[in-house]
Amino acid sequence: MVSPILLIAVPLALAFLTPMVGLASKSARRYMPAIAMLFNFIVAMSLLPKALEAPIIVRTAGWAPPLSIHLVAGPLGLLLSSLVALIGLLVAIYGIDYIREGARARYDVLYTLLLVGATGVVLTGDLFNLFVFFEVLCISSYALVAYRGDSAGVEAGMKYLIQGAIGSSLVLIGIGLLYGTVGTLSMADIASSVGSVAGSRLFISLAFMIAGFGVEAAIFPLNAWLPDAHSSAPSSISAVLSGVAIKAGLYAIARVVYTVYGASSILPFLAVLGVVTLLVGEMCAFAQEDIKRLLAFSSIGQMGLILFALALSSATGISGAVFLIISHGLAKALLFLATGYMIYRTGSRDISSLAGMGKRMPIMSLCFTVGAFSLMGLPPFVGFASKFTIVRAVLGTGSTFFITLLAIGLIGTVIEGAYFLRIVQWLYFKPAPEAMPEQTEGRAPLTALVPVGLLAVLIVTIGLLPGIVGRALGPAADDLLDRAAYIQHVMGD
Amino acid sequence: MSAQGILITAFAGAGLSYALGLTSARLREVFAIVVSVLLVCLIAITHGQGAEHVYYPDFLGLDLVLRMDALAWFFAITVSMVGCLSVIFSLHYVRGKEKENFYYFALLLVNAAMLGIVLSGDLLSFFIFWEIMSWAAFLLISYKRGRALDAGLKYVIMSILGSCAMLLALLYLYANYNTLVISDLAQQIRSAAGGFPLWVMLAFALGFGIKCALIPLHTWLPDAHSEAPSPFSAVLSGILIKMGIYGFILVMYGVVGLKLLLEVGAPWLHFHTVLCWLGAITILIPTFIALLQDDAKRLLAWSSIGQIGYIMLAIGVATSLGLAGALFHTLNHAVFKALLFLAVGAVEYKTGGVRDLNRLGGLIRRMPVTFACALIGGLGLIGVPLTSGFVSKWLIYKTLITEGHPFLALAALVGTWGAILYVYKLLHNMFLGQLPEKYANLEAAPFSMQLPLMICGFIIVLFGILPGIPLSVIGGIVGTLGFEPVTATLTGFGPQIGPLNTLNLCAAFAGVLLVIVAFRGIAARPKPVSQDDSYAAGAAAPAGKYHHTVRFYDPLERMTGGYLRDWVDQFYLSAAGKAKGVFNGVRRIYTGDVRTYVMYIVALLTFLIFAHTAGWL
Amino acid sequence: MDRNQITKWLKSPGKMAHKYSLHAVYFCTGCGIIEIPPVITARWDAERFGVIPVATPRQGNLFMITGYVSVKTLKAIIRTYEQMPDPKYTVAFGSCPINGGMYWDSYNTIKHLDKYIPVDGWIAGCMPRPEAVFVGVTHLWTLIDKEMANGYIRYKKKYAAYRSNQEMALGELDWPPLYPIEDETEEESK
Amino acid sequence: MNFLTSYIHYVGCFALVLIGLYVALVKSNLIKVIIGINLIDTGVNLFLVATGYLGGGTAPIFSKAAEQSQEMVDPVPQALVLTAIVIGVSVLALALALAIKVYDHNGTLDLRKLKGLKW
Amino acid sequence: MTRIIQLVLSPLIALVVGVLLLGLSRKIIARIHRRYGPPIYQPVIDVIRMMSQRSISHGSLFDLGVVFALAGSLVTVMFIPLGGTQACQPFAHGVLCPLSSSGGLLVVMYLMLLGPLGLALGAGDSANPNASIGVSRKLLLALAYEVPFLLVILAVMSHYETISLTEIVARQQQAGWGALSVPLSAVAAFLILPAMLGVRPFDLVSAPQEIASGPMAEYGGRSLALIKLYGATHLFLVIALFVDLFLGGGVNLATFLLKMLIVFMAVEMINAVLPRVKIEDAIKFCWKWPAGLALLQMAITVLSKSG
Repeated sequence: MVSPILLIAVPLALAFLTPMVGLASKSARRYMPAIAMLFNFIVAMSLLPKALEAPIIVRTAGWAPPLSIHLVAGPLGLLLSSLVALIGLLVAIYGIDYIREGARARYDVLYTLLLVGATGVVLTGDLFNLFVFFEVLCISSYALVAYRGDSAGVEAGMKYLIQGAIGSSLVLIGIGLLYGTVGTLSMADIASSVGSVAGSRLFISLAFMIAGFGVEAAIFPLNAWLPDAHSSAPSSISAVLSGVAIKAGLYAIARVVYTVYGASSILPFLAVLGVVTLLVGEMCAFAQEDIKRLLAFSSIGQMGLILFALALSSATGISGAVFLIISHGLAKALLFLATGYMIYRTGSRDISSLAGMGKRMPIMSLCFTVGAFSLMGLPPFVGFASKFTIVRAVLGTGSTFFITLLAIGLIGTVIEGAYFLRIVQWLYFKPAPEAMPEQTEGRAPLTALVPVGLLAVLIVTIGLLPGIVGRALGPAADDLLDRAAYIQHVMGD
Repeated sequence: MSAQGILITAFAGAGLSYALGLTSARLREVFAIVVSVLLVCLIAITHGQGAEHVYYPDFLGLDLVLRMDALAWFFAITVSMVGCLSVIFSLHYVRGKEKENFYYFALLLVNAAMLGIVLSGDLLSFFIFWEIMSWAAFLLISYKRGRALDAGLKYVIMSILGSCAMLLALLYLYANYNTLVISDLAQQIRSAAGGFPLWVMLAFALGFGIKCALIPLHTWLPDAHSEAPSPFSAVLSGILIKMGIYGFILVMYGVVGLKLLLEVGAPWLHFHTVLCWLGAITILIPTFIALLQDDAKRLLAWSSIGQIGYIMLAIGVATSLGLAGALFHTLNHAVFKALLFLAVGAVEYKTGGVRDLNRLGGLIRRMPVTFACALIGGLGLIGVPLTSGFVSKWLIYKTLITEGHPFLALAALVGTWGAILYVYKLLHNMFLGQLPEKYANLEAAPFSMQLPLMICGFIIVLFGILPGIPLSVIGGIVGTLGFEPVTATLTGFGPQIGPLNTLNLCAAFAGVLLVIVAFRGIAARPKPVSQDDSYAAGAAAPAGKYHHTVRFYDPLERMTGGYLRDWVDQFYLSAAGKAKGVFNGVRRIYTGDVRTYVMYIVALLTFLIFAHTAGWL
Repeated sequence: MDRNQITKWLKSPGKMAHKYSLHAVYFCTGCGIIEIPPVITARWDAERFGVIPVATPRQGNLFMITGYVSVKTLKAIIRTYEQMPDPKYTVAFGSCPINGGMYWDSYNTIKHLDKYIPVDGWIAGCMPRPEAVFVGVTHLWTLIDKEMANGYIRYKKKYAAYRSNQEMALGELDWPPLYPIEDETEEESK
Repeated sequence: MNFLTSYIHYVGCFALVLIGLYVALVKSNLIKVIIGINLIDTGVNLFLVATGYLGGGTAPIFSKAAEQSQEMVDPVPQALVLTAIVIGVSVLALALALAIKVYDHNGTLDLRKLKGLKW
Repeated sequence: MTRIIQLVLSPLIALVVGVLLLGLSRKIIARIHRRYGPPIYQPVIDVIRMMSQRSISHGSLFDLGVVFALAGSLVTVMFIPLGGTQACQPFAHGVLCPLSSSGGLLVVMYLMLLGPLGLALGAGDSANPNASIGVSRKLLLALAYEVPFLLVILAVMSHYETISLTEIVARQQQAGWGALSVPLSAVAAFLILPAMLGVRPFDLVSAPQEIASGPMAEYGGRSLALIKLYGATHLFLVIALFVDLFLGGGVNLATFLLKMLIVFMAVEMINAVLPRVKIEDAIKFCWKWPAGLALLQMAITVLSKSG
């Protein structure tokens, strides 16, 4: 029986082993993240069926949950960690050849650490442990953003770090306040005792945590770092940041709000915040000329929609949110990866430099189009299934408040369609400029085509057969919604 | 052959044609034609079948259903037929141009998606196919680059907006009736008591109205139709916008049902009445705008909007004759608008992309077949007796007059007279008059371009003389949608519906024609003269352009041109410009100064705490 | 209408119709046109004889050249004449088309119109009064009756000669020959 | 006054946090902002320790003193703080490293001039 | 058998009466001008003369257009009741209207369009700018007078609640003339009669002095003869329609023709004395007075029906 702890332990070990491997063989070192993630993916997938029935609880040092630090590999956690591993794996493969400059050894270590952090966040059952993994994720992403050491990267990294550090501090204050109130750090334990303690202190701690995690989750006023960081980082990093890292922040918020506090009073506010985030993100994305910045703002928009769906507090809504996390993760990773080599090819991040790319890089362009269509929520791609689920959930609630919000939010989808289809037009229907310097190193190698192609295939496949993922969504939603069950599973009887 | 087989053939055909195109261009062309013809045959043999079956159980918890009934069959055969003709026409049209593979793939995909729409038995698969159609059409509209790109974007943005509205509406239905299968839905809605929410109908109307270019949702159409490649313009105008019509009929009569529909809306202003008046406006304004166009395809595009007005008017009036007229006119418009677009496409193809009505002329001498077919199409569009357009318009007028809507009938009739003007302008400026010297040696369009034209022309005349053939199908459909069935004889209608006998008319016309020709034969045969031998007050006619085309309806243009600008489009464009400004303004919140960002964090935190103390949260 | 008339109508309706339906193309070259308004209006009323002006040569059968013919207008006269459908009758009006009249020594006036197009009737005078026009018309009736108003046949038969005369006066003509000009040698061999 | 004296440790650490926030919000020198962040960090750490503090409690180590004492100080926050300090230090180190890089690239540490990425 | 006789008779009457009306028109105008005028059969002579001339051809459509125009107007005549009622039965069906059971007023309206359209197509093929301008004017004029004309027809159809022309005639003979029950429509229809007939003040389509007789500029010989016949039929058609709609048709052919004659005379009075208007003025006039009157009548009719 494999234990979920392997999902964290093995990559962590491999991460620190990487420099040593590098001593032996530099080329072998490049494969370490991929190996780690492959392992994670296999383990997560093998655990998933079991976790769908009941969460797998891992107790450290054999102590009972309230006292020990424990992992709760529930359906949601394992589903997300599989997603993390999958995207991590594909991006790692991509990164084998993509990363050409800078300190390669550190990239591999930091990259693995980032994913370990993300995996830890979704698997842990302990609030402080959540914070620790969160910091692992954050610190490695600060470093990765600035990894290239160029002006923009360093500036973005610096700004990201300042905001992130303040956010982390807020989280820590929140945890401290909560601990001071209930005297425990196990989420299940807190959850069981939160009901008895009411009042402002609890809420203020929640506010601190939302504000803190919100920075990483890119909620509306807190997301200023994101476009800078995503656009300045190497494309592979942008892909994981967008596909994985911000989702971890959102997961943390959801977990705290639903499981730990059961705070349903704040949900309408979160829904409004989500819609505002969606609109602001899409509006800003529309006005961009820099392709990566555009994708980054589009991520903000999608995060807003996910947050909105999470705030619905219905099983379908949360299924939709999780589904959108998956579909957005796949699509946005695909977009960033495809963009990476296009930028290498043209040496420019301007959208207009993509003219005629459909001819020069047909496979990349095709995959990009698939990803863009999926993000817009066009059938038969996976984005449609997820957005459809969300809309269905909203109308299922029958609440005028949510339906109005959704109607406003759908305007964001229209804007999204406008700018993505404009890019598709640039790719396919604008003639390539004459006398474009053909950069041979811009040709996408197999290590780039395989992950990109695989992502595209996944998007279409899941889009056509949403049942593949759909089975896991219900339990994942229950995992978040059903506090009593969660407490019961973790604490035992 | 089940609906499922048809769809598999259609979608697989699209994919395979792309794959085949990678190996051989010729193979792909043959294959594309085979698939399209096969589809027509497959659909034709399913005539009269009624079936409904689940083809995809449990898609996101919903069963996807395919359905074959009279209505679906009627639209499916129209779609496949026009699709097939446009594929045949495309053979020469796109040969040698770039991205042929993509072109065929997208064209077949659009056709397949449209088949999917009409064969869908539930609203979810309807929506899915609808979206596939929308984006595939977007790709094809953008195909010609240049201004086509803006046209494509305009189309797709409006289309997405419509889809969002539709999605809301159909999921509202799901939330309330817990099913999206059309037959179940109809059952449940009809048995449910109470009114039907207006906003659901409005949301559906927004979605369908955008697609079928109902004023004021029409602004994408003139751009898209004129900038798309001509065979696809035929598809766009012939059948793609008819999907909106299909949606209206399906939702209004197939789902909501006649009885309930008549109650939707305020007691003094019913939903269907509003639709009627919108239809009337949609007839009038675009018809007059079409008069003033100089681009052949733009003229036809505006005319398409005008004709959609007739169909909407007939649907909205909610009578059995009206619905029959709407369905028949849908078929007719598909055929003759496809014909006209293809004819313009043939001219465009031969003259190297000239669509400007002021630069053409005299092509009847070089392309007589194309002209003859275009003439038939034009006459059909006007609704001249002995063309199919006459019978459908007759039905519409008849129901409007007998139901007591003379003002609506006036709009429809005036629209017809407008149609005469723009059809004449189109035919005259392209085919009649003096042949420019540079086209003196133009060859006729290749046979693959003429064949679709001839088929369309034949259908128009056939259905014009024997309208009973399509009306027997349409009468049955009207019956299934909760109306009194329309009984037509082979050649028209009996006295209970109204006297109309097209065969008598045809015979009389033919007889008179024969007599006149015989009478004419008494005189000497005329002496053919060259086009330069024309009366010019004794001078020799100049060799350059001599006949009158530029600003053909100048007096009217001077009188009404000021009022006939597309205000709606201007409004949308200015709104889009404003929105762009707003978007640009919104992103200024990301100032680049990290301290502002920190302030945002603190502000949110403070707000949360403040809101809590204030008791909001 | 006496019996004679009816017989004539039955025998050759075309000829009779031509007689009583002379649709005139007035070629308003010179002062002669001044006399036309009285002819067609209330004072003399040419319409009672079926003579009305028409707008284009295509519709007429009577060609009236009302005054002197300059070299420049000759071109238009020839063109107009050729555009009229057969059978057609030409009436030259006034003395100028006959022999140049008062412009007999002008460098720019055509003296003998019948060298360029066939003329069936001449109305002398400078200017001929409306009565003279009616006399001319009745005279044309007689000519038509006797089948002597056959200028259009002459024009066809001797087109080569007319054409060469025209070219002599006007230089190269910028329209193609109305009738095929057959090679004389070919004609002889036939 | 009573509030202040009884909660002086909380007041103190929140004062630290606020000073840090003030610095981060107002000062335009990058190094000062980093110092501000560090102040926040320190404040938070203090706060955490303070939550577990009991007046008159002993160190949470099973020793003689502890056995004699009635109450032990809560050990958990202290463990947390240890971790938090480690994290804080690593963030600080990274921040300073980046600050050097920033200076290399821009020749300034003025945040007002550091607006290469915006909108 | 009577049906076949009717089928032959009806167009024949139209042709003969139409041609004579044309001649009469010339005579009347001449008399108003204080001229003697041509004989009343002058148009017949003209047609025979044109038939004996050899016309030119600019193309097959140039020739066929006029054939279609004439055929269209002759077929239209077959749909129009030319007098007769159930009471007085000159023919088996009661009225001289051979195709009354094959279509009603809607068909007539559409068939009336074949004439101008055929002529326009033929003229368009002649490549003559005068012809194109004439056609442009013709179509605009049609648009101008169709708006009031359609209003008139719709008002009549709404008033009698039928689209069958024979029924409208029958109802009038029972319950009084249309000119009395829908008076404003009748006035409007009379006002646009000159425009429909293309006579002064609306003869701008074939203005001979301006645009060389417009669409007919290139026509001569037999084609012109056919156009002449088409004009005659059209004249007959329009007047007959007016009589049928507002003057209760005719008890028999004779009264019908008498009524036609009276209407025709009235129109010719206008024709003889008025000058020509510009096309803009024609449009403005048609859309102002006749359309206004007809609209008023239609509103009254609709309100009285619903109220």
